Amino acid sequence: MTGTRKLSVTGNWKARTLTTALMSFHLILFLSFGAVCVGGTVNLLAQRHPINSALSLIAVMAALAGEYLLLGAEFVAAVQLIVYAGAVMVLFVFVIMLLNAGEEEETKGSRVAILIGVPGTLISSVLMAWVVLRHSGTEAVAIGALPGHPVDIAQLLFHDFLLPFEITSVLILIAIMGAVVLASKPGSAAGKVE
Amino acid sequence: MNADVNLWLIPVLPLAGAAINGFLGKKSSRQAVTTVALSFSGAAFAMALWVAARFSSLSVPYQEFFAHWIRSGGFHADFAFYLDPLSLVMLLVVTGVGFLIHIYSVGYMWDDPSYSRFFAYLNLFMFFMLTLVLAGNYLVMFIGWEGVGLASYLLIGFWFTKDSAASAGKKAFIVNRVGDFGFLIALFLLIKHFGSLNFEQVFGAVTGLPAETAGAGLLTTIGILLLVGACGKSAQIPLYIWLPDAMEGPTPVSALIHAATMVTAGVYMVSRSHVIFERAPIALTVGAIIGTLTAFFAATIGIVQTDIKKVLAYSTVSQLGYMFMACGVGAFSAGIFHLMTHAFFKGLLFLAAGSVIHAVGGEQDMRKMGGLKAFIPWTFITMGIATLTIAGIPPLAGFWSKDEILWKAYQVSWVYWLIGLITAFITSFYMFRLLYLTFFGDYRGAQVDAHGHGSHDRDAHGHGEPHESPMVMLVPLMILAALSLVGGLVGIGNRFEHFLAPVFGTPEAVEAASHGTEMLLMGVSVAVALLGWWFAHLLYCSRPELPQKIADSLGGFYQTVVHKYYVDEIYAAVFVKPLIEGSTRILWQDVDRKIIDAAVNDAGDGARHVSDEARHMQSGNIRSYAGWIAAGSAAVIAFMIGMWMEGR
Amino acid sequence: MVVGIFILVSVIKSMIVLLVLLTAVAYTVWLERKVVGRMQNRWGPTRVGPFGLLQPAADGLKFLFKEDLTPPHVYKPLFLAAPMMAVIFALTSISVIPFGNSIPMFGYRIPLQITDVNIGLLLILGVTSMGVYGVALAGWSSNNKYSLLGGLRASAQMVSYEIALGLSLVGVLIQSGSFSLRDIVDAQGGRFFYVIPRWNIFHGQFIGFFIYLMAAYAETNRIPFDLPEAETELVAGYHTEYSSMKFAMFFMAEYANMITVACLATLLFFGGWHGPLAGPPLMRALLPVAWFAAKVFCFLFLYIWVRGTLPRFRYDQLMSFGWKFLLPLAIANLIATAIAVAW
Amino acid sequence: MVPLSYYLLLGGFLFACGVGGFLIKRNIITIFMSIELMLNGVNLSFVAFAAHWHALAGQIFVFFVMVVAAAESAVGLAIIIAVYRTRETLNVDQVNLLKL
Repeated sequence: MTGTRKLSVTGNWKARTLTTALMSFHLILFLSFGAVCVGGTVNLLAQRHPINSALSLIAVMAALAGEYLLLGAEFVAAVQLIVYAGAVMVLFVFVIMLLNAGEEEETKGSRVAILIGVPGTLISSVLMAWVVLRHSGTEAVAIGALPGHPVDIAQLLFHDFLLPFEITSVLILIAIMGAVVLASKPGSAAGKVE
Repeated sequence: MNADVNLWLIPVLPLAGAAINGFLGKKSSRQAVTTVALSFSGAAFAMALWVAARFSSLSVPYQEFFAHWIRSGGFHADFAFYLDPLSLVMLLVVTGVGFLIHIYSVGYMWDDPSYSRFFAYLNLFMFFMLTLVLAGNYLVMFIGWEGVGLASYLLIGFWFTKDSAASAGKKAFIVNRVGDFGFLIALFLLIKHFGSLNFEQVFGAVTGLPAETAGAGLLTTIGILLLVGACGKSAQIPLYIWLPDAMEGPTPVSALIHAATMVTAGVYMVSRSHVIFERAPIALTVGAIIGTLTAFFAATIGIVQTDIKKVLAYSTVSQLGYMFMACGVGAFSAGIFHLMTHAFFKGLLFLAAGSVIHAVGGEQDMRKMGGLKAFIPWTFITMGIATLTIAGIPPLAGFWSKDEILWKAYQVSWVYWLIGLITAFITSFYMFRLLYLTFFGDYRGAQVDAHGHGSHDRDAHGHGEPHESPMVMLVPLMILAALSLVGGLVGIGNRFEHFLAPVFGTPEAVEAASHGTEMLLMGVSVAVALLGWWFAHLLYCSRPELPQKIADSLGGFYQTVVHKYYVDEIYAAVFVKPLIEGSTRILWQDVDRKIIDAAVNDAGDGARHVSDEARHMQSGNIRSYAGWIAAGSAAVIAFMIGMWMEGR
Repeated sequence: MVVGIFILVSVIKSMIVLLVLLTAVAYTVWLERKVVGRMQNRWGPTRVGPFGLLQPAADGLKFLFKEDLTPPHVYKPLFLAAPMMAVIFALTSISVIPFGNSIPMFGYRIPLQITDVNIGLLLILGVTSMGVYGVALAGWSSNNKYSLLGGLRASAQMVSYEIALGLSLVGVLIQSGSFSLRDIVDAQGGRFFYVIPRWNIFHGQFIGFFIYLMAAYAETNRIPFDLPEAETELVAGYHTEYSSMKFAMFFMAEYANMITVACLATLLFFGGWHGPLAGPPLMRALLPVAWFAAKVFCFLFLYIWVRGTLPRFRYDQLMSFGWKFLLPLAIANLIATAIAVAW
Repeated sequence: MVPLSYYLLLGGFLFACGVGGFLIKRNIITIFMSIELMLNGVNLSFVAFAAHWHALAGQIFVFFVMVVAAAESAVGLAIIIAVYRTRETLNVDQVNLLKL
């Protein structure tokens, strides 16, 4: 996933001569990452053991990081890897390991979910896909169309969106404390944060 | 405009005192409570004196903006204060008399367990009264207006464990509501038609109205509604009934609130609105008639009362009637003059009465008094001065102010004058009757001991004889007596009127021809007063058996008067009972129970039945919820796409 | 066909780097055995080749030819995948590490780096953070209590220290204003007072370096933070059930990670390839690579030295050291740097 | 050149599969992962739109989504642990009462 960035960064190569070749190259990369995404997603649903689902999700996320790179969002790609794949999913795997979650049981707890929810989901998906395909046109997204340079992102994040940013930091703090309190055994010393 | 006067401090000082005593007083010593109460009210008085001293250097009217309050569209009302000669007079009366009564209360209330509460209320009253007096617009005035009502309610019901006191407080409050209703509607009309409640703007707008339309409809309506408000507060017919009952409160309260200051708020308000009234002659006439009738009517009731405070209460109503009469005939400055002198002598009368009650251990019935002048000489002297004053014996204060009113009334119509004169005679009579019954003759009361009046037993010291009050009570009496003696002198040569001229306009030059008439009328009224004195002397001093005979001979009429013309009973039958019956039978049992309650119950039952069916959707299974959400979002998306397609 | 040339060059560079890296891994193992041996007053490997220099090859052959045991009751797919993941992520991160300036060749300037990404540092962080999966899944899929404990410890430890690691780097990032490793190294050229090199460690980042070093040791599961494989408690931790080439993969991954971390330390705090230059142009072109290698060697030696010297932490000490000491210190360092830069 | 609609379709697919996973999976952890999948689908659309409109703010939204997702997963997994501790099951079909 790192090889593609080389082209837009290295000054030695005359980008002008590359464009046509890049078109197909770009599409190929998109399709391969997309294939990983789709495959991972389907596997997530198909697998009955949560650890397999978790690994599929990690694959999806890594592939999505590749898609972000294609879209020129390098920083988002890196954060996707670090935060999602590297931290959030580790947490999932950790919990699966901790609780020693076994295979899923095939209980029939909800007819509504199958009889109403699944058709509803299908209907809305088809509708949305139809709208996207039919009406949103096929404007191309060029490679490196958006220089998602960390400096620009920092400017937005720490200047224009400073207040939301600070609020999310408070949110994170609250979430940490909530997690500590919730996960601690009732009455144990960990409940009262040492 | 001198911004350094800091007018706002005058009301706020007593408020601070009230807050301190109200919140901390319970745990403080009496000395501390006394210090706080006296220092804050004294500071307000000192400040008022200081303002008065600087008054000539101020540009009048002096206005002080304090803070924005309501700003809604074009309408705005601010916390603003307003000082002109009228409010200055009121300011001095309220703070001065108020301060004296504070001092007096220290002695009178010393043994009461709720000492700090009393002073908290008293200071609170001062705050609201000063707000009322200094208000720069009708809305701030209304705060004070309602606030003094509240303070009055709290203080009438001060001994709230006593049933009669509690219900007297409620009565005062409720009757006042009727008047406040009129006042409020008048304010709404002012807002609607003049877009403001600021005195200056309203009066400017009223003055600007063309003369021919001015008197018509609107101003008359506003004037009469304002009068209704004033009648409630100042105890005029038909809303006077609360004042005699208000005597259930401690005597200093009766002196301060129900004689000297609060009840005169109506007069003050009418005088303040004189611009409106001067252009609403019908309203003025109504005011004059009400005042005259009240003066006469209350005086007649006063004759037969045996409770010393009740006599004074009816006397107050009667005197307030005089003031209304003055306003009604357009003699606002005479009304205010009488207001001021009345504050002195009626405050003195009540305080002296309090001293008497104190002396005889809580007894208020005059038939059980008598011969007290030997026991309590200072009280007797001061009360005697007050009686002479109210009776209108020259050169005491009451003479000047009452005569002024009668003279002005005569200029408008001799009817007012005549009734006023008769009232003056009755006043003189019942006041001297009070004096004779209380201080002359033999002591008819039981030995003063612990069998005092119910909750008044704080006065019962278990000693043998009536005794003079402590100095802390006597000094205010003496000061007020001095003021009653000389207070009228400010009115000589129309000085008072000239002082108020910036407010009410320059008095017309008295025609030389009528000067003789004035002197004649003066003589007549003095003669009438002396006649009343003589009559009282005859009945209650020389030949004490006569009153009973007269009463017997009058029979039914006497009974009617003793029962205050059955006004309370009539009101009960005409207003109160239908109200209670209607509320109980129709509103409660029919409307509330059968319609409102039933609707609520049916709604609840319906909701429960529907929920009973619908709760099956709430299976507790997350996936089912998700299924519903998915189906719902599908519907929403389909709908939105449909709308979007239609819009294309 | 520029794309072709580009791909060709990339492939060649990747192969060279991979070769060098694996060799380095092998000889780091040799070095460790040698040095630790000397520290413990013994010889270390001496029999295979001169100074035992062929020992790594012998080890490799041994791993290859050993029987590949797969115990029953393991979760097979992950049991197989875990060592691969470990080694893949360990090797991937080397791809953005620059070893020196670009050198002219065939009319092009070839940068001595597989690829220069302007978020290179973040990418390394991302990839190393993925590395935890190999260890964690190996521990879980082995279906063995020692392995599971090792895996749990590893994941908790690596996730915890990653925060301190990332924060310790932010100071450097603030000073150089770029995520690109090449830019960061370029910013360290020059000297203070003609004597002291303008490396970040001499440029106010000493505390940052200290935090980085601690966190890096924990990230690579090296002594004194080698709790996931603590022999005395957990047999061999997460790779208890592994043998033969699968075990070798974990071994390679660990040493490859060590090298990556050492490279990163060199680049971020010790001026990368900067050093005194002299001699003909070719030498001037290659000398920086030598400087870089020398610095990396120092770090690797430090690793081994520490291993020979320090005892192991207890697990709760490890956690409280990370969360209660390193993390606050890293934040303080970050704030101080930010204030200094802003001022 | 890849058309915008491809990215949107991919994002939509991820989202729909997330919803589907929520509906058909019984394991509470897997359901939770489905939520993350949905968020990822949305993130992809954000980035694609950001690239399409040349507005970097789209990427900022992705950061906020990630922050919220991280906070959510921390709390959510803590809740899962607490639930497992009291119910000793991870099957949502058996966790349908508020009281034990």
